[in-house]
Amino acid sequence: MNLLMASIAMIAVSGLPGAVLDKRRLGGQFLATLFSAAGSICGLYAVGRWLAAGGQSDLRIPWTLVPGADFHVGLDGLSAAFLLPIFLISMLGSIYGQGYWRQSEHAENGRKLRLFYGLCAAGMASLVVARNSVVFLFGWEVMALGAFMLVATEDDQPSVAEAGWLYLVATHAATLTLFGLFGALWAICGTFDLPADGSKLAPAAANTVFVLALLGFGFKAGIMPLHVWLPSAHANAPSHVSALMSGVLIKMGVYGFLRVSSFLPEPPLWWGGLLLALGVVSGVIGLAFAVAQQDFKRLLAYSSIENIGIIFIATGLALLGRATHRADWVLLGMGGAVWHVWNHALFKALLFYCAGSVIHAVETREINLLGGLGKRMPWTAFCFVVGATAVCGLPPLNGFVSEFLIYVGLFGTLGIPDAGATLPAAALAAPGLALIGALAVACYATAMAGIFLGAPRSSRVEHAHEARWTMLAPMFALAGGCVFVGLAPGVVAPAIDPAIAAWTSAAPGGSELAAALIPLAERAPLGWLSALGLSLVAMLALGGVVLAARLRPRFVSSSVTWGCGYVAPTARMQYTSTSFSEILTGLFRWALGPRVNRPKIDELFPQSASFASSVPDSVLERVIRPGLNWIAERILWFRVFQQGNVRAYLFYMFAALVLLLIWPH
Amino acid sequence: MFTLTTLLELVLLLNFFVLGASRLRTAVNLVAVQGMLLGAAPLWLEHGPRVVLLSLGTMAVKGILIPRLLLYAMRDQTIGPEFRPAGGFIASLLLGAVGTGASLWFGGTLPLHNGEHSQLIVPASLATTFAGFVMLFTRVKTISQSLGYLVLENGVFIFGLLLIEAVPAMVEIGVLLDLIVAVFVMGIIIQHINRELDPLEVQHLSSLKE
Amino acid sequence: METAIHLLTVLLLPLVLRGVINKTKAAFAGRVGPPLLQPFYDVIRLAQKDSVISETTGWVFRAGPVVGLATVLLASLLAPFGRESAPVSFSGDVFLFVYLLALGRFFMAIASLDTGSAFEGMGVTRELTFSALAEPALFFGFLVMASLSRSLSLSEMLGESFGPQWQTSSASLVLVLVSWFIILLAENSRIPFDDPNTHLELTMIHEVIVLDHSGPALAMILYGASVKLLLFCSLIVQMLSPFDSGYALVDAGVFVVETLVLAAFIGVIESTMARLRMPDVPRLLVTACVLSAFGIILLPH
Amino acid sequence: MAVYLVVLPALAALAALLVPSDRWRPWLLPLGSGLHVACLASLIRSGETVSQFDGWLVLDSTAKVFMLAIGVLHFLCMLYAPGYLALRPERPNRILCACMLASLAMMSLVVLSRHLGLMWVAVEATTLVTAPSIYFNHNARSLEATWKYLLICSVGIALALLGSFFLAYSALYAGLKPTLLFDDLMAAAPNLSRPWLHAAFILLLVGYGAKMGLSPMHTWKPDAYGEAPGMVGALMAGGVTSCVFLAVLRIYQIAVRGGDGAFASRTMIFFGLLSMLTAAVFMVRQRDFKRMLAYSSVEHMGILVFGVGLGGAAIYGVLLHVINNALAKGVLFLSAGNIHRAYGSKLTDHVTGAMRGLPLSGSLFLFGFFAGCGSPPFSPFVSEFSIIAAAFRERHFIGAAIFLAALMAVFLGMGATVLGITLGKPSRPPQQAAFADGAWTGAPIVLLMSLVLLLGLYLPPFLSDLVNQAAASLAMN
Repeated sequence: MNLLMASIAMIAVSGLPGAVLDKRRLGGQFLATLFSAAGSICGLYAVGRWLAAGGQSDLRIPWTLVPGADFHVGLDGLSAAFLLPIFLISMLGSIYGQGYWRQSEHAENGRKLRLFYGLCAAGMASLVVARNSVVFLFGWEVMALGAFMLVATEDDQPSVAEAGWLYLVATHAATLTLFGLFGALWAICGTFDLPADGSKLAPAAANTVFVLALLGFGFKAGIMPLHVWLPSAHANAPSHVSALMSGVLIKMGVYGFLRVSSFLPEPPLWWGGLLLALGVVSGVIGLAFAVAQQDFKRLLAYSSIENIGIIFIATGLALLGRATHRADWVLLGMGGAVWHVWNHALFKALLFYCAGSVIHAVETREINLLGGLGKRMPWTAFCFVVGATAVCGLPPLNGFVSEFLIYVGLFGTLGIPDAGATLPAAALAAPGLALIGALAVACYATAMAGIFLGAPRSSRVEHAHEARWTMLAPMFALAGGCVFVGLAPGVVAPAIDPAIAAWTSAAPGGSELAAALIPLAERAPLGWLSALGLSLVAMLALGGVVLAARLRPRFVSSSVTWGCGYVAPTARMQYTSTSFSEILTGLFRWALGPRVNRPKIDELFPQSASFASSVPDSVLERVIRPGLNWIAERILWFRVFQQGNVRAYLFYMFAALVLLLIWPH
Repeated sequence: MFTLTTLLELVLLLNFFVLGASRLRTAVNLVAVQGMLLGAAPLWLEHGPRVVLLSLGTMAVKGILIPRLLLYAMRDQTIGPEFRPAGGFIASLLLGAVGTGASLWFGGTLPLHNGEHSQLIVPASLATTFAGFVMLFTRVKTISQSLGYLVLENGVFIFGLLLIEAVPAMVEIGVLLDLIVAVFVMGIIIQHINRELDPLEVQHLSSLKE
Repeated sequence: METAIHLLTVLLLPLVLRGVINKTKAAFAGRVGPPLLQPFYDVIRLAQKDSVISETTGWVFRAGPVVGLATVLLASLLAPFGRESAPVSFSGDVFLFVYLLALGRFFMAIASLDTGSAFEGMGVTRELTFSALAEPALFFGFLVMASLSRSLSLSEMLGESFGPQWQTSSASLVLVLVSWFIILLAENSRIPFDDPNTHLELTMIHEVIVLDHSGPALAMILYGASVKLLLFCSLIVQMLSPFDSGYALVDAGVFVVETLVLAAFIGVIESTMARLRMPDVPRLLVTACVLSAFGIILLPH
Repeated sequence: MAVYLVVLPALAALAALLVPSDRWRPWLLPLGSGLHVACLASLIRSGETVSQFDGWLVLDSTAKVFMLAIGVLHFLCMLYAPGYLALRPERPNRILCACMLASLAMMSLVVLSRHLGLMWVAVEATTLVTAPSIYFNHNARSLEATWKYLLICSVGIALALLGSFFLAYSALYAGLKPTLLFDDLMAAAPNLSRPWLHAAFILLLVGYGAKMGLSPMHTWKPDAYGEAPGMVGALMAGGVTSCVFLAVLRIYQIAVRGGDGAFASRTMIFFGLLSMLTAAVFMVRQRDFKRMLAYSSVEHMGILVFGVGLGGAAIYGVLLHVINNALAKGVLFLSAGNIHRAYGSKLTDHVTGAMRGLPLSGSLFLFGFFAGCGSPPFSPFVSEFSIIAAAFRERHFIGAAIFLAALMAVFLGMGATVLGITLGKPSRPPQQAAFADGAWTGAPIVLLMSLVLLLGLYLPPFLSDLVNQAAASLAMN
């Protein structure tokens, strides 16, 4: 446990040496990565040793700050499960930052970025091991402020400053909700301990705590109605920061929700149902938005919302399992949720790194200006294909494994393996998940094509070059991780069982449910999955060899693409991201509300015209921004009370005095 | 014959005169007279060298020093001699009357010690305080507002009479000292206002607003 | 022995099915039509030809057909033919089956987009959107099948004869059957959704995806598409056949005959209907979803 | 011994008046303030309660907490003063220096005095002493601000005097010897006459509330803090308002002991929430960042009064918040002063990109804003969180909900202005190189900010014992 805290401290300090050194030389940059990598490796070793051998998992230091709350950190299954992605992604991100955000190219904000990168990662790690709400809030806010400074790195561009402000408002709303949540918990349970004693919570109090937790942590996780800050923050942040935020930071919202929901007693059915509904809505609508985006980092951000939706579906299933005392559902639900957290951390970080190397090459995020990058950046294209296949949950890779568990769990609600209590309504989430999977295929196929395949749509692509090795190394590591988890799920499963056990046993009376939990590897046929995955890879290799033999230069003649005989195809004739998404945007018009400004041609010989269409975030642009402006307009009326007239000011005092005097006490 | 009650009645009367005064200079003099009267009031309540000294001091300050200060501050002012309250005379007078009535009623509700002092002290102090407030609400110019503050201060002083023997001298002096310095600073500021700001703006002094 | 029959069926039956469909359509049109084994000759001819590859394409274009074929073959190992269980069956293989087809579709899509022509873009957008609407219907059907058979393995789900189920929950089975038949027509680009042998780019969905492939790659695609057709037909045939003779060879023969009858029925449908307008296709697919969704509600508890 | 706390600064003020040269006089400020803090430190280390002039001046644990907050803030502001005044050679600073030190003396007197009359005199003196320092800029706007500050506060304090007399009379009426000594009043409280005590509490609350800047008597604050130099604003927002809050706290103690606790706590909670909501309302689209800081001060006074109204566990949070608020306001006002001088304007549409134009002051302003909004690593979080937790414990759920909603609304209003100023490209390079971040104008703010961060992470034992003792002594209901 002490090694873990030392590693967290090392990560926190990783940015400091750089901040001191001269901003021209690269010394600071290497030191920062060195510290961050060393801290992460120690952290990973400590968590690995704890998972394997158990050992001291509690550290309590007297702390006089808030009476009744001392510095109490601990390690249990749930914390360990969430620590692994934090350490892994922050280390890889720091290495990626070497090449992507070189100090010489970004002199004025490079040091600031590394300083807050270390602090943000350390904040996440400390909030995951926190065992009382004060330490949790410390970690939470250090992470939130650190992430804000990271998002606002290039704040000289107005869109970045706007994104930073939007993020800050959302995160502070989450923090204040958590103030209310932990204040209420302290008032009811009497102590600040985080896995609080749930037995003291009456059903009404448990419901309020659940709603507060869902709101507070939902803001950070980015579940659908509370997701407004996520797309602009991820799009405008530097890519390795977006990877850290999308891969791990929004998972802190999931961790917080899991931690609080673990000790709530007797969860009623509607909790699970609400989560399932929110998950499906976030998934489907999130992807509908993703398909319609023209900025590929916003596309990846909306896809993160979709994956958070999947995680909430799994959590909802687990909560239903606890409500009906079905250990099987809890096992599959929580197993699917934690596993998908890991998988999403792996492939989403990989996709954001690919996006980063593309931006590094062409300095734009517009898909409609790219195309044909596959030939100039072959390795990035390969990694993007691996990432895209994984994120859609397609078989040989890791995305499929966690969605497989969630499917088996959802079908289980029909009483498939054993005829216990059945909840057919919950099973309806399975087709929702299928729709999410298929939409993901549509979204990522068009994104992949728009960026890497076909002919270059603009001159930006000409001077594109492959990314530096410091950027490619983390990408290959993550791609390898996706393939390994996909092909050998049996190896990974044992690391998740302690998380499930920790989540179930924290509830009052949850221990007998926890006893009924069987290891994940026995419940799900992971052996078969790896066998079939390997055979698929073998068949692909065989087919590839056969086709390669038949495609040797002797048998191949190259020509222009066969556009049904059209001899002079130009790159502009290719489908752009808007045209790819035209049918789907039409189907989801009610949710997306696309804005299309078609040229109005009214004279006989029309002059030059232009067509532009965009899909702004409907919750933000149609509900929140106009709502807040409306309120602000009303509030401005109150300024009439401060118009500079001293006599009026004195009258307010007199009125207050008289009112108080005649107030019937 | 000339008991404390009649003195307080005189003070109440003066309140109305000050509210109704149309010329600034008369208003200042009236307040000076009121100050003199109040300065003398303690003599009725208690005897002894301390009290005499105290009342002489009060009369000197309230009756002479402060009015001189205000008149000095006013001397090169360009504002016209006549000064109309914002709501017009009748309105401020009516307000004054209503205020006196209300304070009489409110004074009644507060249980009075069956003291030997006149029953009129509490209502008189509340009425004068209220009159001070009315002047502060209705008058526009800085000089008249400081006058309003003075009348308010007199109201508080009247109530102080009840506690002549309770409140030690040192605090009494402190109160007087603060009053002097307050008016002194107000006078300086009024002079600066007249010098710095043009007359029009002086009327409203409302450039600082949201 | 059963696996041998199974592999043999997967090797030969698909192209025969395609021949039967073309033969039926020709018969309806009063033509003699191409010989029954024409698809075999096409595949063999294409396998020997040289290929013409556009220079705008990369390795993705070449990998597309391979992935397409490999995934479909692997999926065929999971689907039960006749009364025997499939060579590979474990609890939950139904999800692997569906997602393998999705993997194939994904790679075929990005392969065709690699050519960078507007026609492929048109085809891919339609293909991916419509299959996205088809997947939920498939899953609603599987929900019904799973709750009836109390298992998540395709073999147990569709393996036993459906005699008793038809008595107890015939309503939901009929609904699932109809919705799966619509999905079959959509996924394999049969007439109401897409005309397999049209050459007017504006109307094509599946055909335009394979527009730029040639030579052995095209052969792989053709054979892969036929196996996919067989898989979907087997889903429906397994539900319909109440007959269980107990002998492997006899059951396999019955299965082959039933599939050919279904192929003929598809040919009939294609001859009697015209292609739907493009906006109507999503509506039909959504009705398929609703049909199979009602299948669940009518399930006897 | 305790009286030195008052005498030392007063002497320094006189000395400041006598020193002729404008260049050397500012150095008297840190000297005087330093002596004051040194004397305070020795008093705190000695530990026990110091009482002089037979109970009129008492330095108990509560007084030590308030003295600590005011003393530290004043010393660091005075460290800032020479650097600032050096940049303003065109303004004679004789009156300003004298007023600064005199205000420290008067504030100490308010904190020490146990006699409500003496306390009243001291509070009136602080008003009169700070008025000229607001007028330091000598332009029309600061003149108007000073006039309004003086008028409203004087009227308020006159009401407070009437309230004190009511309190004394309530003792007289109850047959006791009329007294204004706090300890005697506390002893006699249960049998003071109820109506007089009730009226006295209201008058004193409205009177001192005006001086403290509670809504609706807060109207002078935006004008005064908006026009005063940053240093003066910091002293008023952190020092003067805190010591007047101690006066309100004393009166609240008497009212609760006197049996009027229910009404008193409900009024305090009402005034607290009203102030926070007023601050939130007036911060929406505020174009002047100094006026915005004034409304932030109104909000934090609301938090203090809300906490006192709750009582119980909230008292610990309130006492800690006095210190945290003083430090946080110091950071905000001083860095705002730097930005205002560098950009030559207070309006958000002229000032952008302060973090790039003025790296030190800009980032300190931004992190001061985070601290002010109660973000954890900084000290105001600790006090605000204990107040919220206490609100839940005292079952004031609606109050807690309004509290959180007001905090969010304030964050929205204030954040838009602060981020508008700090982020983005610098709108105009700082006027002269001289006004860029200097050592003397930067170091005090960095010290203040590090204190805010330190107290947010770790409370030194002596301070936590002090606050706990004070909370125990104040614990009423």
